Amino acid sequence: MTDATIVLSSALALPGVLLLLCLFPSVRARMPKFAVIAPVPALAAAWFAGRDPSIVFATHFFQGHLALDVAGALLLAAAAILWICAGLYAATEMRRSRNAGNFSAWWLTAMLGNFGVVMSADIASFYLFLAAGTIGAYGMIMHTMTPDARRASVTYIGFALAGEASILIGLVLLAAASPGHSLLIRDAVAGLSPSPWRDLTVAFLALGFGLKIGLAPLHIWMPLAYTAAPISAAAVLSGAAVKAGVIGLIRFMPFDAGSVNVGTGLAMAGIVSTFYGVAVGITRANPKTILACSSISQMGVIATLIGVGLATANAGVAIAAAFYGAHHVLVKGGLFLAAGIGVSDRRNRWLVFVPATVLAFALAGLPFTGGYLAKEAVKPFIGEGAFAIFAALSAAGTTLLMLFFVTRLGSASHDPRGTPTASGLLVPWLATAFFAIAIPWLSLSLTDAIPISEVNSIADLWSAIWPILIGGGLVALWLNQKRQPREIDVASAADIIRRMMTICTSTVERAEAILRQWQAGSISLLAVTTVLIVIIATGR
Amino acid sequence: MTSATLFGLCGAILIGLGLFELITDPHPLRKILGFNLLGGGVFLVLGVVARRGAAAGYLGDPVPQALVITGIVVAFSATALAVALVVRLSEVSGRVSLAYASSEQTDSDGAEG
Amino acid sequence: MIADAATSLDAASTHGYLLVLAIVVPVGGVLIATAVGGRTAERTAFAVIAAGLILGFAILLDVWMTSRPLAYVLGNWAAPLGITLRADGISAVMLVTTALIIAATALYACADFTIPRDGLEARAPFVFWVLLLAVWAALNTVFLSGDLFNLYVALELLTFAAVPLVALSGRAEAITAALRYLLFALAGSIFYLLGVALLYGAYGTLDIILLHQRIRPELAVSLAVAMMTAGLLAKTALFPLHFWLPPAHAGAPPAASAILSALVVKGSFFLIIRIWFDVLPGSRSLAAAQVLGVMGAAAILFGSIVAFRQARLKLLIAYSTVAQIGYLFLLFPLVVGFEGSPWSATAWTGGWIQLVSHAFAKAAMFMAAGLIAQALGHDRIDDLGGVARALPLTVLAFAISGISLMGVPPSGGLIAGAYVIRVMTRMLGPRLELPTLSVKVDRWRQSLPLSLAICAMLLGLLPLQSLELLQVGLPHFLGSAGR
Amino acid sequence: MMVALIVDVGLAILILFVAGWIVAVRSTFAAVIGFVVYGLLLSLVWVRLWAIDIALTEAAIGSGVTGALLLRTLSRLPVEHSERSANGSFRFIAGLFCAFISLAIAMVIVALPEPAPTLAPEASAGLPAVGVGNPVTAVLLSYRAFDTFLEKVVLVLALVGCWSLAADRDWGGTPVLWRYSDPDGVLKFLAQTLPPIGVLVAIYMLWTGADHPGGAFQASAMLAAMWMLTIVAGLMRMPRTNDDLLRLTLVSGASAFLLLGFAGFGIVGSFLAYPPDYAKALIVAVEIPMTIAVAATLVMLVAGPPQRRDMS
Repeated sequence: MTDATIVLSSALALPGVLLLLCLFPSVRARMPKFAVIAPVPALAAAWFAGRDPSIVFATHFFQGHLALDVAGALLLAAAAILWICAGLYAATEMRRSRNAGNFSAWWLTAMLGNFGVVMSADIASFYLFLAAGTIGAYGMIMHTMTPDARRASVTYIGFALAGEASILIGLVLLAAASPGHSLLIRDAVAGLSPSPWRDLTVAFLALGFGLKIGLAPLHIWMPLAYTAAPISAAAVLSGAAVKAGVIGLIRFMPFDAGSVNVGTGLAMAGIVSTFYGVAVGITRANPKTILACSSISQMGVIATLIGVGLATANAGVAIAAAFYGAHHVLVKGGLFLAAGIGVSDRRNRWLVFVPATVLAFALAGLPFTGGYLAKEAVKPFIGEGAFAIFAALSAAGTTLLMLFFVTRLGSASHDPRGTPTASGLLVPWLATAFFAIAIPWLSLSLTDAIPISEVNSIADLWSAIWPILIGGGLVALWLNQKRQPREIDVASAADIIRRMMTICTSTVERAEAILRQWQAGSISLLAVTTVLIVIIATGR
Repeated sequence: MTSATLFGLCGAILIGLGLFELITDPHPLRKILGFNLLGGGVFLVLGVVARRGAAAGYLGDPVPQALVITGIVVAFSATALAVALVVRLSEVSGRVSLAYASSEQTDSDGAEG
Repeated sequence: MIADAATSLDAASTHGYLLVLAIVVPVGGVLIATAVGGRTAERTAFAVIAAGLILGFAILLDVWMTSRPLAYVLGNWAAPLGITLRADGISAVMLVTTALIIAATALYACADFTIPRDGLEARAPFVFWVLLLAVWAALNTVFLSGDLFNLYVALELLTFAAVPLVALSGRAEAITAALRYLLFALAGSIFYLLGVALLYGAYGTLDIILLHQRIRPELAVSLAVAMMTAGLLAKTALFPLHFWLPPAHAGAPPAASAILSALVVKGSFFLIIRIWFDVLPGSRSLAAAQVLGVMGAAAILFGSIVAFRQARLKLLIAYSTVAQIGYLFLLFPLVVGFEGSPWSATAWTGGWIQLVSHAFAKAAMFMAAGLIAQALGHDRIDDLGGVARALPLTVLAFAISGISLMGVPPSGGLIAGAYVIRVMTRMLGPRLELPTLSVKVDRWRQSLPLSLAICAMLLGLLPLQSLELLQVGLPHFLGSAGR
Repeated sequence: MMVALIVDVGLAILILFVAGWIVAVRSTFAAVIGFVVYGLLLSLVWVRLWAIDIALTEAAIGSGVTGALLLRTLSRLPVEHSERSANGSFRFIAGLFCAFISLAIAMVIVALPEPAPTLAPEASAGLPAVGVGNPVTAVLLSYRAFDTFLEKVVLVLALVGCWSLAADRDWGGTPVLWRYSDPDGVLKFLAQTLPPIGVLVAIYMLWTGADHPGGAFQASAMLAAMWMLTIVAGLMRMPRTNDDLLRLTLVSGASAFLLLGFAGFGIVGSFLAYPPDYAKALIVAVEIPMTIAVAATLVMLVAGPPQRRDMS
């Protein structure tokens, strides 16, 4: 087991050590380059764990337990590749940034949190890494310090706090019900069934994780954050970091026992998000915002999948969700990079345009792309019966949205001089695009733990293709409308919520101003005394 | 009703009065007086406990009596320290008030003055 | 366990004298420092600190090794007539925590409170060194005394030691803060004394273990416990009784703030724990525990939000103390609510680790803030840019203690961390030119908050289940895992 | 019996009236005077509760020295500007809460158990070992000597805290007790004649306190009063606060306790234990420095922080 210890802990240790090195200003300045190699041990860990799932990859130090199963390995591998590619991209992107070192510190924090969440096997370290990931994301979103970025980061942290609070309550309830003191996630979730608060616990957790993956109507932060963040940050956030919520759902939902109420609720929210994302996305102008809306939609699919699994007590959805998620990691990350490069450089135009279109179709499930496999993986759960319609419609919607994205890609970069795109940007993008197509096939050939029936029949292919055709048709119709997409991507609800937050904090401040006075403080003493007297005297 | 209980009730009312003065009067010196009233009431309650514990030929339980004596000295020390603070405050700021004078807190505490 | 403790009332433990020394040595230091004054005050303090550290660890070791509380009967007068000193697991842990933090603070304070070489005594150093020892003596008494009235005297000792520290700077705001603190704390202790009087009136003893055996659920007990709890809450500054704390802790010199925030509020908190879990018999009021929990939760939310909005670093840290005190009170509903189940023991242990970790972290934060304020000449959060380059170790200390404040599972969380993040963003933030440092700060001085912060974080990594030390000498309420 | 109860009812009503007056009266000066009266009435109550020791302490310290302190303070504060008092609804709510708390306490007092638990038999049984006749003295100096020891430290700390409020440049200076022009020399006459008597009374109180009501605190208050008298009359100078002898005197009470405690360690094997044969002698031996120390502390506390400018 020492191998596992070394591999798993080094996956966290390298980002951690690099993060510590950020304390030295001279090293920090060069950190964007070093940060590229940080995910390599994690990739190795995923490779080892994924190759032979029979070996239990688990280790622990202090009270933290790390473990990696196939689902985790899938997500970890995809995330690690994205972090590497996006890291390369960031190294170029940040070349002219004044405080690139700080960006790297946040980058590494988010990475540490991302990997840690996937590998955590106990409640405490899971929460710790979840928090680290949120902090890192906050820093990256804020990086440019423009008013938009500040607004987005505040909105993000506000939602994240609410989500973490909900998760925290769920975790505490979970730990309380855990038999024999075990803080291991597996034991705690397994021991949940006799708990009288089972549904409550699961609901809190689902709510919190749902917020993390941007389910409607808790999605408001997502377009703001991804639009405001630097490209590389948006890529890893939308691709890798958001999967913290997915892995949370996979790890913490009691699939064996099931929970009809929460499962149904989650599935409903998922379905709404799937179509809401598309509907909003096609009214936006900024390609980054469109991609963010697509994320809402895709996470909706995953939530639907998990909700169905939870409602029907089918544990098989876990691996399917991980597989679907892993594909989304690379596709969405890659598309963000594409959005960043844009197509202004005429010479390399096709190097952006063609792969982006392929990826767009892949997301919709075009046969022979990785996306097709992903759709196949979820098909046994949400591809049959009434859900077949949902699957088809979602694929059509995805096609519509993604093709719309490709058409908007041209307008993304308004560089009048048409400066040549640096190869430091192009190479990572092409690599990501390649892996996005290849990794699902690769993983399928490496392990047989992913239950996908062999892909052959023409009917199967056709069932994948016709929604795409419909989507294509729709996009043609939509573009003919000549409607002006909204240039200002203001999520008005976000403003309302932000204003509400401001009102809340200023109310608290005003309350504090009152409580700071002797009178209010001392009358509180009397009130507390009275309450305690009454309660203790009546409660005995 | 025995006189012990009577003085006990008296102590209970003194506690209420002292507390009221401590809390409502804005003048710090009056608050200190309130604290002493309050202390007197509590000591009286202890004294009543002592009186009720008369036994073994004593007219009161000596343990709570000793506690009251210690308590009186402690209360005096507290009064001396509080009074010194009030005097110093008036020397430094020219005011005798618990409200903050500094600009950032004037708004919130002005109402108290 | 209770029977054990009761027999130990009569038979003092072999090493019981350590308990007397733990109180008497700092008191002796106070007396010598007051009598001789001058440079002796500082020297006495360090001599006492050396002795006190040894005593603290000796007591901890004894309790740990024997898994039995230490006891000492003063003057051979056993309870109920006399006073017994006792050290159970939590006392021992608090003794060591206090000794360590006092030692670090003293080292830190050397630079601020040196007595001039000409031998002429100066006000601030004299007062600081005397009161540092006095705070220590009072805290040790609070942790060790087994007698409710003796605890009252100890509480007052603590207040009288803490209040002048608040006013040490001599500025009008500091004096106002000290006066408010004193008056409110006095109200609190007199409430406590009233409770003591009622308990004596009902049961004729002040000894904690004897009371535990005699106490019954009746009106006198309800009132006494309510009054004592409320009074102590006022001294602990639990929301909404916290109004005196932020200006008091923010207005004191950094070394004093560290002591006040890290240790002094813990003294009265410790006493609430004593009353709730040692004095009261099995059936504690769950409803009342929940009220405490709700107040704690409100303190967390409220304190964190207000901390987030502060413009000054020291005030921010002071409000973070308000929030952190809230965390401590979550222990009540958890331990009482899960009474008898193993989770109760976990909550208990977690609560204490949180308390100790917060003590270290908060001391580190105030020290770090002190160094920053000294170096920059101000502590405006918005102007902290670039300080990370000027004082890397200090900022690291601040960051680590911030992380340990928000990261101690399972109680931490981002809610507490938002304000830490805000400060860190500022400190790490860009700045065109380096801030001009008005004072150069020694590296060794910067290492003090850093080492405290590291202690705080390491505590967060302790396994929750394996600390039976914290349960030594407690009545049975923690469920099966509690021994 | 009935007559006694009527007297008690009258006393209780009177004391409540005075307390109410202290709360209600507008002038702070009047309230302070009222407080002195309140202290004296409280002493009477203590007499009625057969707690003579407390009555003496209350009269001496609770009323006498505290009154002196408060009056001294009033003379140092600026002329009272009428502060706007708290608004009516706030006072009403506070009043309701206070009334509730009073009521709760009253209910408990009425319901205190019968027969009352007491430690009087134990205290009585322990007296031979302590060698004193006054059980209160036995409690203070033997059974619960640790309380008394800590309380001495409290006094020292209060004084350090009080001194800490001096201005930096005044540190080590001399506190100013009172300035009183004495054209007739009456005060001087009193200051010359009273102290010898006062000191004798104090010594008597101290000695008799071992077996009868009275004791160290009362003696301290008497000594303190005499010392203040001579200082105010200009017969003695106030000592400087960095005076070595003064400092030693101030800590001598607590230090004596500490030494006694360690002596108990060495001789009897327990901290603060007395060897049975010398118990009374040791108690008196401790009480002497304690009395002097407390007297000095009381005077210094009334005098306040050191000053340099007003040396005259």
